[in-house]
Amino acid sequence: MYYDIILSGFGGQGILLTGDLLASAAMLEDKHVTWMPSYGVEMRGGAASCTVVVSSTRIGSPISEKIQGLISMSKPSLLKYQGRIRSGGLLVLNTSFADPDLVEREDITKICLPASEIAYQEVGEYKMANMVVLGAFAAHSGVVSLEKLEEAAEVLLTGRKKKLVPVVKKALNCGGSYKKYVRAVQPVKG
Amino acid sequence: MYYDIILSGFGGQGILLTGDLLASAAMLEDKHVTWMPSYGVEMRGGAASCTVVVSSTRIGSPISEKIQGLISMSKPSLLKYQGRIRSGGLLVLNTSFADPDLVEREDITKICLPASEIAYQEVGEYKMANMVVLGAFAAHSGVVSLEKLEEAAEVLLTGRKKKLVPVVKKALNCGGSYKKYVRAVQPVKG
Amino acid sequence: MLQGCVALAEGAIAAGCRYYFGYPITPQNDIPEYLSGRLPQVGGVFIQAESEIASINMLLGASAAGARAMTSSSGPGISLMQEGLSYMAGSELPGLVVNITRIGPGLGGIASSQGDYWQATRGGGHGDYRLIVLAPNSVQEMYDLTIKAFYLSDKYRNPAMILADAILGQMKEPVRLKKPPVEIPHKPWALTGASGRKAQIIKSLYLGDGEMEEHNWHLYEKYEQLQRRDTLVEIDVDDNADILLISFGSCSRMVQSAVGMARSRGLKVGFVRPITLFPFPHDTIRELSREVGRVLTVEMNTGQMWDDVRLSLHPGCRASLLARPGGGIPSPAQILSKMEKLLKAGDKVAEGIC
Amino acid sequence: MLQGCVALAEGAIAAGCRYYFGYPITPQNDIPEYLSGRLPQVGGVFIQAESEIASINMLLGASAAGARAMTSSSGPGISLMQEGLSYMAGSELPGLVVNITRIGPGLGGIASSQGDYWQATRGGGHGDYRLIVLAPNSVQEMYDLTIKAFYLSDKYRNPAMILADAILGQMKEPVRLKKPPVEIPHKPWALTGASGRKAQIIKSLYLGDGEMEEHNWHLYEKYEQLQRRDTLVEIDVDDNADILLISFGSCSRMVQSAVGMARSRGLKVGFVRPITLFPFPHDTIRELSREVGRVLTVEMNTGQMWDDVRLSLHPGCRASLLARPGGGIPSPAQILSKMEKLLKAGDKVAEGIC
Amino acid sequence: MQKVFARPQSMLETTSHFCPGCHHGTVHRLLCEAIDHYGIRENTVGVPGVGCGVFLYDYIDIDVCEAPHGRAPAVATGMKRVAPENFIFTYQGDGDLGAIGFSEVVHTANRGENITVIFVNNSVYGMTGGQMAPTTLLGQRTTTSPRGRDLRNDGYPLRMTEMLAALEGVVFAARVSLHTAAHVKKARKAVMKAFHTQLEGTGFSFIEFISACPTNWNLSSQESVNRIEKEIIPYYKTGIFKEKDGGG
Amino acid sequence: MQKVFARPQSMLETTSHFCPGCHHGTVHRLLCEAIDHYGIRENTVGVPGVGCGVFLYDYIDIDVCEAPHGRAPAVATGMKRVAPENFIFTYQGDGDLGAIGFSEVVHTANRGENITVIFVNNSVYGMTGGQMAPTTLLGQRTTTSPRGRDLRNDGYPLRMTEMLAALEGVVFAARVSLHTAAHVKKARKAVMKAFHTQLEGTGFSFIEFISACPTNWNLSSQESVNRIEKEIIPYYKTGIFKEKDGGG
Amino acid sequence: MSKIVIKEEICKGCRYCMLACPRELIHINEDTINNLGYNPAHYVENQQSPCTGCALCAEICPDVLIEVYRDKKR
Amino acid sequence: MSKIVIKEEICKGCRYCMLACPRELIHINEDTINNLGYNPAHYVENQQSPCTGCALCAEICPDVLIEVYRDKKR
Ligand SMILES: Cc1ncc(C[n+]2csc(CCOP(=O)(O)OP(=O)(O)O)c2C)c(N)n1
Ligand SMILES: Cc1ncc(C[n+]2csc(CCOP(=O)(O)OP(=O)(O)O)c2C)c(N)n1
Ligand code: SF4
Ligand code: SF4
Ligand code: SF4
Ligand code: SF4
Ligand code: SF4
Ligand code: SF4
Ligand SMILES: [Mg+2]
Ligand SMILES: [Mg+2]
Repeated sequence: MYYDIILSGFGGQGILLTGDLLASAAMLEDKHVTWMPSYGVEMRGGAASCTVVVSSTRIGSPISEKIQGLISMSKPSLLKYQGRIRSGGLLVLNTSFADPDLVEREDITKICLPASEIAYQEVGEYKMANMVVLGAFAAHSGVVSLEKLEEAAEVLLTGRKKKLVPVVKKALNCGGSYKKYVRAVQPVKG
Repeated sequence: MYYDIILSGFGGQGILLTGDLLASAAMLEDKHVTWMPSYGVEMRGGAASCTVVVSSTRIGSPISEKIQGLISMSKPSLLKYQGRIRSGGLLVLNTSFADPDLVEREDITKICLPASEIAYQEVGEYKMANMVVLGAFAAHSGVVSLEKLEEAAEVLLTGRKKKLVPVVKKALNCGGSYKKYVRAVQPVKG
Repeated sequence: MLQGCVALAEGAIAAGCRYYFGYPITPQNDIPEYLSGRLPQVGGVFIQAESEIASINMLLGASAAGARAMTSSSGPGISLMQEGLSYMAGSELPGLVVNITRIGPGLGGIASSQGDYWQATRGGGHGDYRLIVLAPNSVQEMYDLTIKAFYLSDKYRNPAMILADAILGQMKEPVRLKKPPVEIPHKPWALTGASGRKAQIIKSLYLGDGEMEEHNWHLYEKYEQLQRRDTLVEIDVDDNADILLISFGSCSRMVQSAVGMARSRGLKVGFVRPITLFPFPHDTIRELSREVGRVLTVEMNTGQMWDDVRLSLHPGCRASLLARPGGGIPSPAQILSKMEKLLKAGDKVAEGIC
Repeated sequence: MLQGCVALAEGAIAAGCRYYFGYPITPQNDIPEYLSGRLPQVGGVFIQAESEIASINMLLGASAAGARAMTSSSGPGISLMQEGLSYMAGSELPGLVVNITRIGPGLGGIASSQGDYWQATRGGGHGDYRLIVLAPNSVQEMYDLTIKAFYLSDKYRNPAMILADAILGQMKEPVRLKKPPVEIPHKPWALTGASGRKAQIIKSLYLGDGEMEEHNWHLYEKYEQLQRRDTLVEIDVDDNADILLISFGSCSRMVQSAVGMARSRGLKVGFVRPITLFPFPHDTIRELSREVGRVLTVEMNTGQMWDDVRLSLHPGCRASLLARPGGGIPSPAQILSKMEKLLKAGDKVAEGIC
Repeated sequence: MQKVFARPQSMLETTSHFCPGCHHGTVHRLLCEAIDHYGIRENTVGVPGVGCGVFLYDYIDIDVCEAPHGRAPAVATGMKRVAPENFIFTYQGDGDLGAIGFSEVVHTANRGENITVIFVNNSVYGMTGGQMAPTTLLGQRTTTSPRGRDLRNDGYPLRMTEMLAALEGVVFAARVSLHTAAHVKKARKAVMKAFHTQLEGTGFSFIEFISACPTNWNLSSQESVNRIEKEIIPYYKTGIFKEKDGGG
Repeated sequence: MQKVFARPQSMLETTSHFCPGCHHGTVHRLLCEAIDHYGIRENTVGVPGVGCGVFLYDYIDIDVCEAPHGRAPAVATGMKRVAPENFIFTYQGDGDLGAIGFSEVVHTANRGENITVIFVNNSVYGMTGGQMAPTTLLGQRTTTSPRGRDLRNDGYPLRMTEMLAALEGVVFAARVSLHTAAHVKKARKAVMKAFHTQLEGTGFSFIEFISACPTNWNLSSQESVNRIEKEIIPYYKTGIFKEKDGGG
Repeated sequence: MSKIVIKEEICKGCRYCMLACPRELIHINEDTINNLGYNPAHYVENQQSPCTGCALCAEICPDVLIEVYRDKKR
Repeated sequence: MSKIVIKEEICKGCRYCMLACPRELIHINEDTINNLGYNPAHYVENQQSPCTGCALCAEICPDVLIEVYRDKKR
C-alpha cells in the first residue's frame, strides 16, 4: 500500500504533531513512513502543514504533487491544497475554521465536521480539534487504526505532555465516530 | 638579442631601482623588457633582488633559472645566486660587501670592484655603489649604453630625487671606466 | 522516528563529538537547538558563536587540541567559513562542517536546493585542497554518514562536510541508532602542551624552499588515496538497463520514486547515487555508463554535478541533464516523462551529448 | 614602464572607477597603496576597510548606488568575500574584485600560484552563480583587461574578477595607457532615491512561488550569453602542429618561452591561452584539440583548469597535464622537455588520457 | 472632526508579516513619520540587515538595498560615499548588529560615517526562531539557551548603545522603548534628532529600540509589556547617551 | 660574578626575523619569562594571529597553533574549552586584533573566556609593509594614508584596552610600553598578573604593548623611542585599566 | 465626540490598543476570526466615557491600523 | 667589577642598549658589518666608570643578546 496525505492549518493548531502521530502510528504497524513539514520565512503565526507518506515498501519522495488525502484546519490551507487531492481522494475539513462551501472539488470524498466545537463539547478543549480530525481520517481511510494512534500518542506524549494522553485518546475516538457529528460526508460524485 | 640578469644585495642598497634603470634604458633602445623583483615575507631589512630581461623579441618568462648576468652587492646574495650564472656568463661583484674569494665559479667572467669605496671617493656617496656597479655592467656587457642609462636616470629620477641625477650620472660613468679600479677582471677560464 | 537534523546531531554524539560551535541560520537551527540541550547532558560544550567565522575558528582550535568537534550552517554561513576551511585543510585538521543548504546565490530562500555542490566539492576557499563531502539521502544516513564523516575526517586529517538540504534536515523517518563503540584515533599531532615531547606546531605556511609545493603534493596524494579507498556509491541497476539515472541527496529520493514508477511500467533502468561527492565515484560511473550507454543526471541546481558526471562518462555515452535550481523540485512524474522521452527518441535526439 | 599592480590601478581609473575599498594583504598592497594617493587626485574615494568582509560589502553598496567601484585582495581575503560575491551575483550588481593570488590552502605563501582557479570559476560562494573571470598575462593586459572587466561587469550586471598572481602584480613592463573615453552605461536600476520614479529594490531573495527558480534560470541565461558572446582567447598555432599547449596567466609566459624554444628547434606546436576563464573557451579548445590531436595543459596548481580543458576536449584527443602547485614554477626548459617526451612517445604513452 | 492620527504617507498600505505585538511595525512607522517630516522620501535609501526587518521594502515606499547579514553599515558606507547627498539608514536586529555585524557597526561608527543606524533590540533572533542573541538577558531561556543564558558559558548581554556612545565618531546615540505610548513619543523625538544629525552632515547617529518579540518570548502582549518594563529596561536603560553639536 | 640576566629558558636560541629595534622580541622575552616563572612550558599553547608575530613557534619552545588573521581568540576559545587545564594565550597585532579580528576579541572577552590576549600595538600593519592600522594616530603617514590619517575619511585611532576594560567578562586589562627599561619592568609585572589571572581560572586577561616598528615608521631607534614618549603614550595612556579579584 | 477607526480585517489582535486606552473603549472580539486568523480589536463607543482622541491607542498599534478623529470642539 | 657580554654576531645594531646604558659603556661599531649586515653594538670596559650590572641594557635589547654578570661584592 501507498498513501500520501497533507495535514494543514494555522500555526498553533498542532498540525505538525498530528502528522507526527499519524506517521508514528503507521510505523507501529511496520509501515515505511516519512513526515515532512513545510515551513518558510513565515513560519511564525502563519500557515503550517506537513506531508505524511505511508507505504509498505521503501519510500522515495517524501513530498507529493498530487495527494490521496488532505486534512485542512483553516480557510487558507483549504484554498491552497484542495487542488492537489487526486481524483477519488479524501478531504477531512474542520469547518470551525473553513466554510465547507469553499470546497470546489466534486470528485473527492469530503468529511466536513466542526472539529473545534466537537472537541470543546466532548473533551473540553478547542485545541483537540486536530485529534478529532485525525481520528475521523483514520476511521474513514483505514490508513492506520485508532488503536495504533492511541499507542503512538502514548509513545509521543511524554514528560509534561503525558497528562494529555487520555484527552487525546478521547478526542481521537470522537473523531473515529465522526459520522455522529458530520455535517456532510460527501462521497465522490460522478 | 636576449639577455637576462639578476641584481641582488641587501635591502636599502637600491637594488630594485638599479634594475629599473637598466630595464628603462633598454626600453629607450626599443627593446622588450621585463623587470621582476623577488620579495617575500622577509622583505624588511633582509635580502633584495630583481631579474631583468632584455630582448629584441616579445618576452615570455620574466624569470630565469639560468642567467647570463649577475650583479651582487652582498655576501648572502653572491652565495645564493652565483650557481645560476650560465657558463660563460658575467658576474659583477661589489667587493665592499663580499669577499671575491667566495666566488666559486671558474667558468664565468668576473668583475670585482670595491664599488662602495669607489662611490665614496669619486662622488662622495657610499650609496652610489649600485650605480657604479651598473655602469661597469653596462660597459662590459654592452646590453645597454651608458648614454641610455643616463637618459633613463633623467626619466626615472623626478621630484625630490631629481637633484640626484648628476651624481648618478657621475657614478655610472665611474663604473663605465671600471677597468681603472678593478681588482680583477677574470675572463672565463678553460 | 527522528528529524534529519536531530538524527545528524545524535550521529555526532555517537561518534564521540562533544563540542559544537555554531551560529543560527535556517534551515539547520534544529541542530544547534537540539545540541544546546543535549551536549551538556553528555559532558560536552555548546557555544553559540558570534558568527560563522568565529564558529569555524573555534572548530579549528578544538580540533587542534585533539577533540572531535563540529559546526553547522547553511549557504551564506558556509561561504563565510571558506577561509577557515582552507586553513583547516592546509593545516591538516579534521572536523565536521554540516551544510543544510539554502537556495542561492545571496540571501536566497530556505527551500531545498543543491546549488552548493561546486562550493563543497571544488573548495570554495583558496588554494589546492578538497573537503571530504558526504551526501545523505535519508534520515538514517543523516545519522550514519555523520559517524562516517568523523571517521574519514580523522583518518585523512582533513575537514569533512555533510551536504544536505531542508528536505533531509526537516523530514522525519524511522532511524536505527547504532551506538557504535566510539573509537577516536590517537592524535599524536594534537597540541596538548609540549610535555614529554618536543614542541609541536599546527600551521599551513611553510617557508623553506619548495616546502609549499611538497606540502601541496602531500595533500594531493591524500585526495588520491581517498579516491581509491573511500568512495561511496549506491547502485541499483537492472540487467540490460536502457538508461542510467544519476542523482544525489534529497533529489535522489524523487529519482528513486521515478525509477520505481518506470519499473512498474516494465522499463529497464539503472540508478546510481554518489554518496561521497568528493571523492566522486568516477570509475563506477564510467563503467556503468559504458554498459548502459545512456545517462540522465537529475539535480536541484543548474547542473553542477553534471561537470563531474561528464568527466566520468565513457566516451560515446549519451548523456542528458534534468536540472531544477532555486527550490524547484523535479517530481517523480517529471523525471519519468523525461526518461520516457529520451528512450523514445532513441539515438535520434541527442540533448546535452557529451 | 609600470608595475602590474599600478597598471591595473590605472586601468581602473581609466575605466571611470572612483571608489576603492580594501584591506591590506601581500602581494597586492601596491594596488591600495597606489590608489590611496591617486584616487583623491581624481576626486575619488579610497577607504581602507576594517576587513575584507567590510570591503566587499562597501563595494556592494557603492555598486548599488550606481558607481564603478572595486576591491582587491589575495587568497584568504578573497575567501572571506565569498558571501558578499554571492550576494552581488544574486542581486545582479556589477563591480570589480581583483585577486592577486597567494599559495594556498591556509595562510600559504606569497609566491605565484594559480590555486584559486576553481574558486574563481566555480563560484566559491553558495548557490548557482558565476563570476566573470579575466586572467591577464602581461602588465599591458593588467591595464587593458581591467577596463574590459568593468565593461563586462556592467554589461551583464555581474561581478567580475581579475585573477592574477605575484609575478603579474610585481613585474614591470612597458605599458601603453590608452585613456579610452569613459563610457559608464546608464544604470536605471541604481538606488538613487525614488525621485520621479517608483521605489526600487536591490535584493537576492524572491519569495513568490517559483520566483527563485526563475531568477536562477535568468542568471543562467546571462552566463550562457557570456559564453556565446564574450569569451576571450589567445591562439598561436602552427600549421600541422603536433601538440597544443594550454595555459593561462603568468604560467602562460613560461609556456610562451617554451613554445619559442620548441619552434627554434623546428617543432610544430600550438599555444592557446584562455583570457576569460569564465566564460571558458570550450569551443576553441574543442576545435583545436580535434585538429591537433594532442594537448598539454600547464598550470601552477594541482590541475584545476584541467577540469575545464577535459570538459572541452574533442573525444579521442590525447591530453596530458604538467602541474606545479605551491609556488613551483614550471620552467620553459621543463615544459619543453615534457613536450618532447610526449612527442617522442607518440601514440604509445598515454598519460592522463581523457 | 479632524483626522489627528493616520498612517504616514511614505508607509505602504499593506498587511505586515510581523507577528501580533511585534514592535518592528512601530519602528517602521516612526521612520516613515521622520521621512515625511523632513520630506526626504525621494532621496532616502534604506539598508536592512537580515532579520525580521529584512522586508523593509514591502512597507516603506523608498529605495531599498538588502545587505548580507550584519553588513548593512558597510553597504551603507559604500552608498553614502558615492552619494553623500542621499539620506542613508540601516535597519538591523540585535543578532545582525550585535553578533555577526559587530565589527562593521563599530568601525563604521568609528569612522564617523554620516549615516543613521536603526537598531531593533528584541533580545532574541526573531527571524530564525528565537535563538539566544548577544542582547539576551542572563537567565533568559531561548531555543539555544534552554537552561537560561549562563554568564560562564555565554557571557554577558551586550549594551551596544553605551559601547558606541563611547566612540569619538558617534554624534548621536540613544536607547528608546516602544512598550507604552509615552515611550513611543520619546522614541519619535529621538528618531527626529537622529535624522536631523545626518541631514546636517554631522556624523554617525544611532538609535536602539527595545522591542518585543512575543512569539519567541512565548509571552502574551501584557506579559511582554511587563517584561520590558521590569526586566529589560532595568538592564538596558533608556535615554540619550550622546548628543554632540548638530544632533538635534 | 653572578649571571643576573640571561635569555629565558623557554626562549629558543636563534636569530629572529624582526627588524632592528622591533619590540616584538621584547614581548616574546617577557612571555618566556612568565612561562618559566610559572613553570608552565609543558602545558602552554600559543595562538599567534597573522602579522610579524606569526612565527612565534620559531622563538618560544611551546606548542603553537597558527590562527587565520584576526581569529586567534576564537581558535583559543575552541582550544581552551577542550583543555581548560592548559594555559592558552593569543598573540596579535593591531591590524589583527583591532581591524579584522575586532569582533572575535570583543566577543571572546565578553564571554569571559579564561585565556590571555597579548596585543602588540605598533600603530601600523608591520608585516604587510606599513599600511594604516586602526591604531594609527591622526595625521600619521603610512603607505595607505600618504597624506596622514584623516579623521573624516579614516576615523579615529581605536583604544582597545579601554574598550575591553569596559566589558564585564574582562578580569585584567593593562596597557604597557617597552621603550625604556623602566617601562619594560612594569610590562613584566603586568604579564605576570595576566598569567596569574588565567592560572587562577578567573577569566579574560588582556595586555596591550605599545611597540615600535622603526621600519615602517621610517624612524631611527632614538626617534622611535621619542615618538612613543611624545606622541603615542599621550594618546594611548599606559597603566592597569582593570583588575578584578584574582588578577594578581 | 472624538472617535477611532480600526482596520479590523487585518488587525492581529495583539491587544496593545486595548491595554493603552484610558477609557477602555477597545475590546478584543473573541468570537470573530478575521482572514488572518486573529481575533480583531473592536472599538465600542461609550457615551458616558467618550473617546478623547488622545491617540494613545494609535500610537501603540504596531500595525498602524488605527485612525483617530478628534472632535474640534474639545 | 660587573660586566656584560653581547652576542655581536647577531646584533642588529638597533642602539637601544647604547641609549639605555647610564655609563655609556656601549658603542655602535660603524666599521664592522656582521653577517646579518648590521653594525653591531660593542661593550667597552671603563675602569673610571665601570659597569654596575644594572641590566638596563639587557632589559631593553629586543633581541635578548646581552648577558649581565654582576660583581657579588657590590
Ligand atoms: C551569514 C548569515 N548567517 C545567518 C543567517 C540567518 N539569520 C537570518 S536573520 C538572523 C538573525 C535575526 O535576528 P536579529 O538580527 O536579532 O533580528 P530579528 O529577527 O530578531 O529582528 C540570522 C541569524 C543569515 N541569513 N546569514
Ligand atoms: C584574511 C587576511 N587578510 C589579510 C592578510 C594580510 N596580513 C597579514 S599580516 C597583516 C596585518 C599585520 O599587522 P598587525 O596585525 O598590526 O601586525 P604587525 O605585523 O604590525 O605586528 C595583514 C593585513 C591575511 N594574512 N589574511
Ligand atoms: S518573530 Fe519576533 S521579531 Fe520576528 S516578526 Fe515575530 S515578533 Fe517580530
Ligand atoms: S616590520 Fe615592524 S613590526 Fe615587523 S618586524 Fe619590522 S619593525 Fe617589527
Ligand atoms: S483615542 Fe484615546 S480614548 Fe480614543 S480609543 Fe484611542 S486611546 Fe481610547
Ligand atoms: S494594537 Fe493594532 S493590531 Fe493590536 S489589537 Fe489593536 S488594532 Fe489590532
Ligand atoms: S649593565 Fe648597566 S652599566 Fe652595565 S653595560 Fe648594561 S646598562 Fe651599562
Ligand atoms: S639592543 Fe641588542 S640588538 Fe640592539 S644594538 Fe644593543 S645588543 Fe644589538
Ligand atoms: Mg532580534
Ligand atoms: Mg601592527
